Amino acid sequence: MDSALIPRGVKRCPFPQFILFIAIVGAVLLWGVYAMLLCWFKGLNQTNMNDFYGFALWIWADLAVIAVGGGAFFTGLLRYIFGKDDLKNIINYAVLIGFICYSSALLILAIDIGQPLRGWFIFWHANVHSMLTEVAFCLSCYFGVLTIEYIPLVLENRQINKVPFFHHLGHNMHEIMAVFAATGAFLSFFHQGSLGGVAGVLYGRPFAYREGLFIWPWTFFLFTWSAAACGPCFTILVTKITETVTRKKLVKDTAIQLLAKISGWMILTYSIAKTADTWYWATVTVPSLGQTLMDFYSNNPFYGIWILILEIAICGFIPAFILITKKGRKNSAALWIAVFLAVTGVCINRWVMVLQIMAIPVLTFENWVLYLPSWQEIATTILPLAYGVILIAISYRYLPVFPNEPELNPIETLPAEEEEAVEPSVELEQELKPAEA
Amino acid sequence: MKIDRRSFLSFLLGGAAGTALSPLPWKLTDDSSIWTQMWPWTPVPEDGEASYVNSSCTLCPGGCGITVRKIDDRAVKIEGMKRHPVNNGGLCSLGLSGLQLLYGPTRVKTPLKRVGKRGRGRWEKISWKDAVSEVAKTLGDLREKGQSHTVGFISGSDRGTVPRLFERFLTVYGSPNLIRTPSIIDSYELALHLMQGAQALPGFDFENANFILSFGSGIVDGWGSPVRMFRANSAWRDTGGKVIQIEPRLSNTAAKSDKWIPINPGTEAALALGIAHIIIKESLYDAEFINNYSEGFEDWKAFVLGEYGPDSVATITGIDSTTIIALARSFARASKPLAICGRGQGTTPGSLNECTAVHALNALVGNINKKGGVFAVAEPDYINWPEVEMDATAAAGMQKNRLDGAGSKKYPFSRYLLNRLPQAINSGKKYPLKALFVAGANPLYTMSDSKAVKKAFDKVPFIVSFSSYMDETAQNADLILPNHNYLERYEDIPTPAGMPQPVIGLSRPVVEPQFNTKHVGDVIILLAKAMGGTLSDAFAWDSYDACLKETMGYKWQVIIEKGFWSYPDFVAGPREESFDTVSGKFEFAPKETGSLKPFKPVKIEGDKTNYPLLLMPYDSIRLANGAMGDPPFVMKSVDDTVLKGTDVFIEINPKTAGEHGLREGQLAMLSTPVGQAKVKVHLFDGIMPGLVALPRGLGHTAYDEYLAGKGINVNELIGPVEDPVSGLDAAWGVRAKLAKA
Amino acid sequence: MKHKNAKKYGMVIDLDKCTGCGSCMVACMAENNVPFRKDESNKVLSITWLRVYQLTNGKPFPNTDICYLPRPCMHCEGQHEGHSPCVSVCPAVATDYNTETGIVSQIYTRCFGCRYCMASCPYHARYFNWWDPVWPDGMEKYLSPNVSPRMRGVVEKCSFCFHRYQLAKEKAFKEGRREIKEDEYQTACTQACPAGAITFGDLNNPNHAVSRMVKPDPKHHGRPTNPNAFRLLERLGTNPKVYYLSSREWVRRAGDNYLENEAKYKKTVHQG
Amino acid sequence: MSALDNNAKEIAGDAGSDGGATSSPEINTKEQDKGPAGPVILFFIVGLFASLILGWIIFPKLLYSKKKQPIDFNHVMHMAEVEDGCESCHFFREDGTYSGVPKLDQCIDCHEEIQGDSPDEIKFVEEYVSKGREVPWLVYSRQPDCVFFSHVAHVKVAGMDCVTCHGHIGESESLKIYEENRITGYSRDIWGKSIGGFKKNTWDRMKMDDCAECHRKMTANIERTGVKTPTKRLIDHLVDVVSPGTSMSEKGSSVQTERGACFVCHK
Repeated sequence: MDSALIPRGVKRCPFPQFILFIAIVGAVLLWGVYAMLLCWFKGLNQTNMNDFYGFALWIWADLAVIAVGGGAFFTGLLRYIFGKDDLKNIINYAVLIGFICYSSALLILAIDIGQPLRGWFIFWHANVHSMLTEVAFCLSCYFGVLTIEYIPLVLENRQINKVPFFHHLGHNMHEIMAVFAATGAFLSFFHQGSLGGVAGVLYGRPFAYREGLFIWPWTFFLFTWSAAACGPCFTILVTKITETVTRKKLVKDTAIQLLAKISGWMILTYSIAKTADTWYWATVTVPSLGQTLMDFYSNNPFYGIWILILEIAICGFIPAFILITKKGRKNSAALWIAVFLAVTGVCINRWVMVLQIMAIPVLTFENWVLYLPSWQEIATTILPLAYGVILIAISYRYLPVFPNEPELNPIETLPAEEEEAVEPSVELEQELKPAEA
Repeated sequence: MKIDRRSFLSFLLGGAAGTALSPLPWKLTDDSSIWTQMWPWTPVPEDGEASYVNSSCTLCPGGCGITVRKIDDRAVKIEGMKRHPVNNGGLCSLGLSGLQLLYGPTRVKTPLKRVGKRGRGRWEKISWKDAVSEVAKTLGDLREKGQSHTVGFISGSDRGTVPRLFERFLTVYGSPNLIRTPSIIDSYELALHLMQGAQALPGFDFENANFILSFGSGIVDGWGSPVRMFRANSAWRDTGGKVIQIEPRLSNTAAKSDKWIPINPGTEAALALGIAHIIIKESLYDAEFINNYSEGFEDWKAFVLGEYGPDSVATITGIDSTTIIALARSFARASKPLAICGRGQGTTPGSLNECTAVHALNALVGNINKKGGVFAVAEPDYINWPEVEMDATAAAGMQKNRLDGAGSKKYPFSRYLLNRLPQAINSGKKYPLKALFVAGANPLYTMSDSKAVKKAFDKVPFIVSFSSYMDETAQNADLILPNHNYLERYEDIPTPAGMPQPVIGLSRPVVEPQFNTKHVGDVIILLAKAMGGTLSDAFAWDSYDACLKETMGYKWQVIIEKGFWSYPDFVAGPREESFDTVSGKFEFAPKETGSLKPFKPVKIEGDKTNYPLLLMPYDSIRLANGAMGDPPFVMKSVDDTVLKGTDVFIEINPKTAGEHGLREGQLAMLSTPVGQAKVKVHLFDGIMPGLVALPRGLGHTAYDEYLAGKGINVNELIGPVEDPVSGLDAAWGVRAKLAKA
Repeated sequence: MKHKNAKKYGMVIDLDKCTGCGSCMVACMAENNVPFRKDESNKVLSITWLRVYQLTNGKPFPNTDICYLPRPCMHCEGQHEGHSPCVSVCPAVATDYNTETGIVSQIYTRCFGCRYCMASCPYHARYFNWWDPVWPDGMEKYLSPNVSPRMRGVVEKCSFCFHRYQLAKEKAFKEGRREIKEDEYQTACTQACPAGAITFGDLNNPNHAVSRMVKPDPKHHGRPTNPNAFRLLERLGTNPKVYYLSSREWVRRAGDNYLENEAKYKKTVHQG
Repeated sequence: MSALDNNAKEIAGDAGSDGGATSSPEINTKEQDKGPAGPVILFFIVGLFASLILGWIIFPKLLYSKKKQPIDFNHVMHMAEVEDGCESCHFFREDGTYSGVPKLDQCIDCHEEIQGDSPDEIKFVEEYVSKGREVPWLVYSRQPDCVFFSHVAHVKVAGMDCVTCHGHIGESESLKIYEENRITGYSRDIWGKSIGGFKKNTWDRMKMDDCAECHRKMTANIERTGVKTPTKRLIDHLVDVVSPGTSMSEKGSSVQTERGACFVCHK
């Protein structure tokens, strides 16, 4: 049915099966859209947020998707700026994942604000002192960059590419992609950092306030660093999942291994930095404010010290050690575990830097307040997930996301005569297909 | 021309460019955000000219002066009146939220007549004319049958022109059954009557006292005139005055006091006598007063010295003897000591023995009718209406005994015994109550043992409520004749509770009546006129306003300008003239009361084996528990350790809770011999082990959704206990048990 | 920057006098058109610009003690003027620090509801309008035209009754004065407090009661030198303009976090 | 997705060099461009103009509804009758607040009886005065609820005249049609008659930016510390446009914007 749209040289499931899959995920998506509309029309009373939890699940989801979406900028940086050519085989997918993550983040932000129709005030009436302003600007700009990076891939769709204008547009965009990658990396550095700053500047909240060590807020660097470290892990994770679902090898091991190795070292250095930061905070900052480390990790049923150990030791050092050793990252199971732990780690980090801050009482006469998201919050948080799956499915089906795929999955039989009709440009297309052309 | 895809695309591009260059998208974006700033469903208060009207608050007997800010004809804020003798600018949360009552959804907007079964909440609107003639007809029929005495009237007050109109009406009509709602004032009036021979109100010169010995009185919990008490309490902070608070629970007053002495509940009288014991033994008393102005001191002395040694008192009260001795000494040695009683807000009259014992302490230090002491404040005598002429029916009716037994042989000194009314009706021993009028009171909520009260009300065939609001009593009435709200009507407010010098406040219309309501005074006058005869003659005024103006006479001009009338040259009479007893002196041991009998604690309901705990109601200034319920703002100020959702919390000592296996926030079933209720547990270190405290003021079934259905009305769990001397309700608690729910 | 005649309005609350009666809360709600809902017992969803907290010393019976602490917005000055925790974080300049009065404002129509300011405020003085404000039919009549009712989806907080300052200014202007007298501008809670526990005025004026009561030390960001005075979370460096007085040591200590066995005012280090 | 994919006839992996491979599409493009170039541009222009007309002419007509005042009013005639100019009717109250549009009370002195025979006058007396109903005037300059505007500060302290903001309404003989924004409910006079937001006179618009514009000028006049060169002024202006509030020229009381603090004009 849709064979004309499917890239050459690859095999895709039958259309009805595809539609069924999209329909199922689409139902989840619609559930999310319904919750979103509820939030827009009835207001944020649909959530379980409250005056203690002004920031909650959504802001966490925002921070988390941007952190794991950091794979796009970091892979781009490595590929285009540092010239790691092996990564050309995964860069398309990294960009796609980044695009999904950032568009999701923007969507969640649009739901999260109490007055969506005034959302543009953040640009028009911008307060240059606010970290959130920086986030909004960089986020939107980088989303623009990701869109520009994603467009050439879309233009490579077999039918679109037939239109000469698009063909050339795509080609020329490829030519200048390094510029965008550099811009993206620069923007990413700032907004990942300013997202860290969002928490780090809260000097009224001792848990968030991470000062000392050269510069303030230190979370600025930690966030950028952790996104650069764990983002590629998410790219690997999603690639692995995609490979499992499609039962195909889609990306060459060289790319994965390289990315994993770089990630490993990044995670290791990050974990050391994070430990140092935590140490400084726990021994200098916190006591100066009359509190001890354990004040933040006890007297409540949820946020125990285990969360700190889980975040830094289990989801920091362990994946780092797996990924920096050749043996570790070559072992498929170990790689799986490592990237999973790394992604979990960064998500936990974002979780505590949003929700634990809110949970902890600063006034001595207030109590810990715990929070459970409402179904509307959960649905709207799953919404981007469903949207991401759909976009990946469509992109995978119709776009040459994985340049190695035909090579890694040669097709034995050559039936199907109807393709004859579109002869003249076939070869050209094939030649142009890889994004690195 | 063929329009192909490219042309169409080109058209779209041009359109996009043009749109971007036109104001349309930008103006729409701007306007849509402005729309959110002006959502039509968010009200915009209309601006206008600001003005201020002085009036008096009548939401409690405190009598604060208020200044209402108005914008054009809307009242927008109530503030305390500056330089008012009671509150000087301050105001309590209830008074501050009065506009929520004025404009609130609980107002009864027009006269209503019950349709269907009583209490079902189905009403039909009727005209004032029909309403008045219906009441007149019912009353006329009863009177014709010679049953005028079967008409009762429950009023929130018996002072001032409006209650006096009720009294006048009943007198000419022929019923002795005017009943005032009870409070500690009843006990104090009795004490003053018996010990000083005075028919007067108790007045306390807190402003000049510097050592307050409070037997559980909620000085900052709403006792007396609340705002005045707050001010006095703050003044003591500045001047070094001391407050000693004696009660089993760490109330706000206890927390604010200089010393909190927990005491076994219900043993306050013993402590007072124990203190007297030390003072007498150590000759710390005011000999001048005792010798010249008292009678029966020797008898009383013998009694106190004999029975109330510090050790035996320590056993009774649980306070160790050294504390008692120290307390007695510091009280007697203070330059201006003052002892007061009445638990919490003084909601219940309590034991008369206790009141006289505390009053005797004041006498012991010569603190009667003296600066910084207790005064017997005579009613301001501004109401001088022509004598009524009673016809034979009226005279016959007035000869009948009161249904509540006040003034009877058993309780000769008491004037009103509302707590005995349900029992009198339910037992049917005397005579039935055929019609009941309720004004300024909400007995179905405020009277203890709700079930019995409800049963009694069900037996009264005709109930008329004058309430401005749909309260519990109005809800169960047959006819509601809604009074103007207090901000829509004139009314005189004679001397607020506990004031040592007489003041008359004036409540006046701040805004036009918002609904089809009528001043209750006008309704009484109309009713009298409709009934004709002597009734009509006794109510010759055209209207209530005319009546009030005439009554106030020359004071009217001043009161209308200043908002209140005070007696600046008021001086309490010399001590020689203070006492109107047989002896002309202060009676330490009035024979009639048996106050020389050894102390016996009030026997509260329930046995210890089945009900191991003690339940005490407590009063909070954030919970109105009288005729008025909390308006939404005040409900908002109620802590989440008092009420959460619809669940009320009991306060319980962690130790006791541990014994019951109860944790913070857990649901539990609280049972008493009177009733049971589901409550939540709040662990509170400040309450004596073995005690459970429940706040008054919750558990309303009427009023609006902001108040109704939340928590438990403590009156459902506690019943009245008759004081053997006064017949007043002396219950301070009830035995209880607690089980996990 | 410093202005001539710049005021620094602040508040002193005497906790020895405060009885926890809640008048200030209600006066504030009535003055500022604060909405209310059917159930307000969930305090993390209940808009109370000024909230009265109950503090306990945690000791068992009979040594228990409680104290009430009214908490309006602290109008923090921060470590350099106007660097309050909330003002700098607002992405749309919906909250602002006024150097003429020292008041932290909140502009409801500018706010788009990101709630970053709420996350930044350690005092929980900021409230979000989770619901549309709804008054029962007829009750909107008492709404004051001097304060605009807030719509759903924006943050609100105590303004030190700034509209009263505006009205006082207007009156002064009409009478040909440029400055207002000290007693012309009072907050609603100050005025209503039956215990007279709240004092409000210009901290820059050394003769005003507020200054005399707490004796702020200008060298240390106005830290009180009266030993009975304290500010909430002093060591965070928020530099609040609301001071508290208490003669009880445990109450003063409850105002901030202290390490065990720590002396009262240890020199703290702040960076800003 | 494991089912047989029958389209996949091309063997992948034969991607060769890309040299010279783009020739054929380029030719295609050129051929296509030559033919329909004219109509394509025409369509662009049509689209452009259509949307411009829509945005500049039709949109404002749709956006605003026109409302007639309940009765007409002649300012000129009244100005001739009174002694104190505008303030005779639009006066300041004792407490310094501004009375705004007169209430019936002020009119009643003269209009107890019908004056003259204009139908509006007859309607005024019969419909409003004798019934004691206030006239529901539609106020052209009504600001939203969030705005606090102190007339007394501008008129009494700053000595401004009414015309600066309200224009020459005092010289009008009849009331113009009131145009109401259908979305916001505001009078059109706030945004200004020009849909593009352009203004010629100070009174043409009454948005916040217009307040700010004047305030900037006035502050500059009052607090001028030195004469600015045109370049400096230009730079300041540019800085101000690019990043509002960062210009160091005139600091206001707001820490964030360094202009006047928000609370000065908002409530």
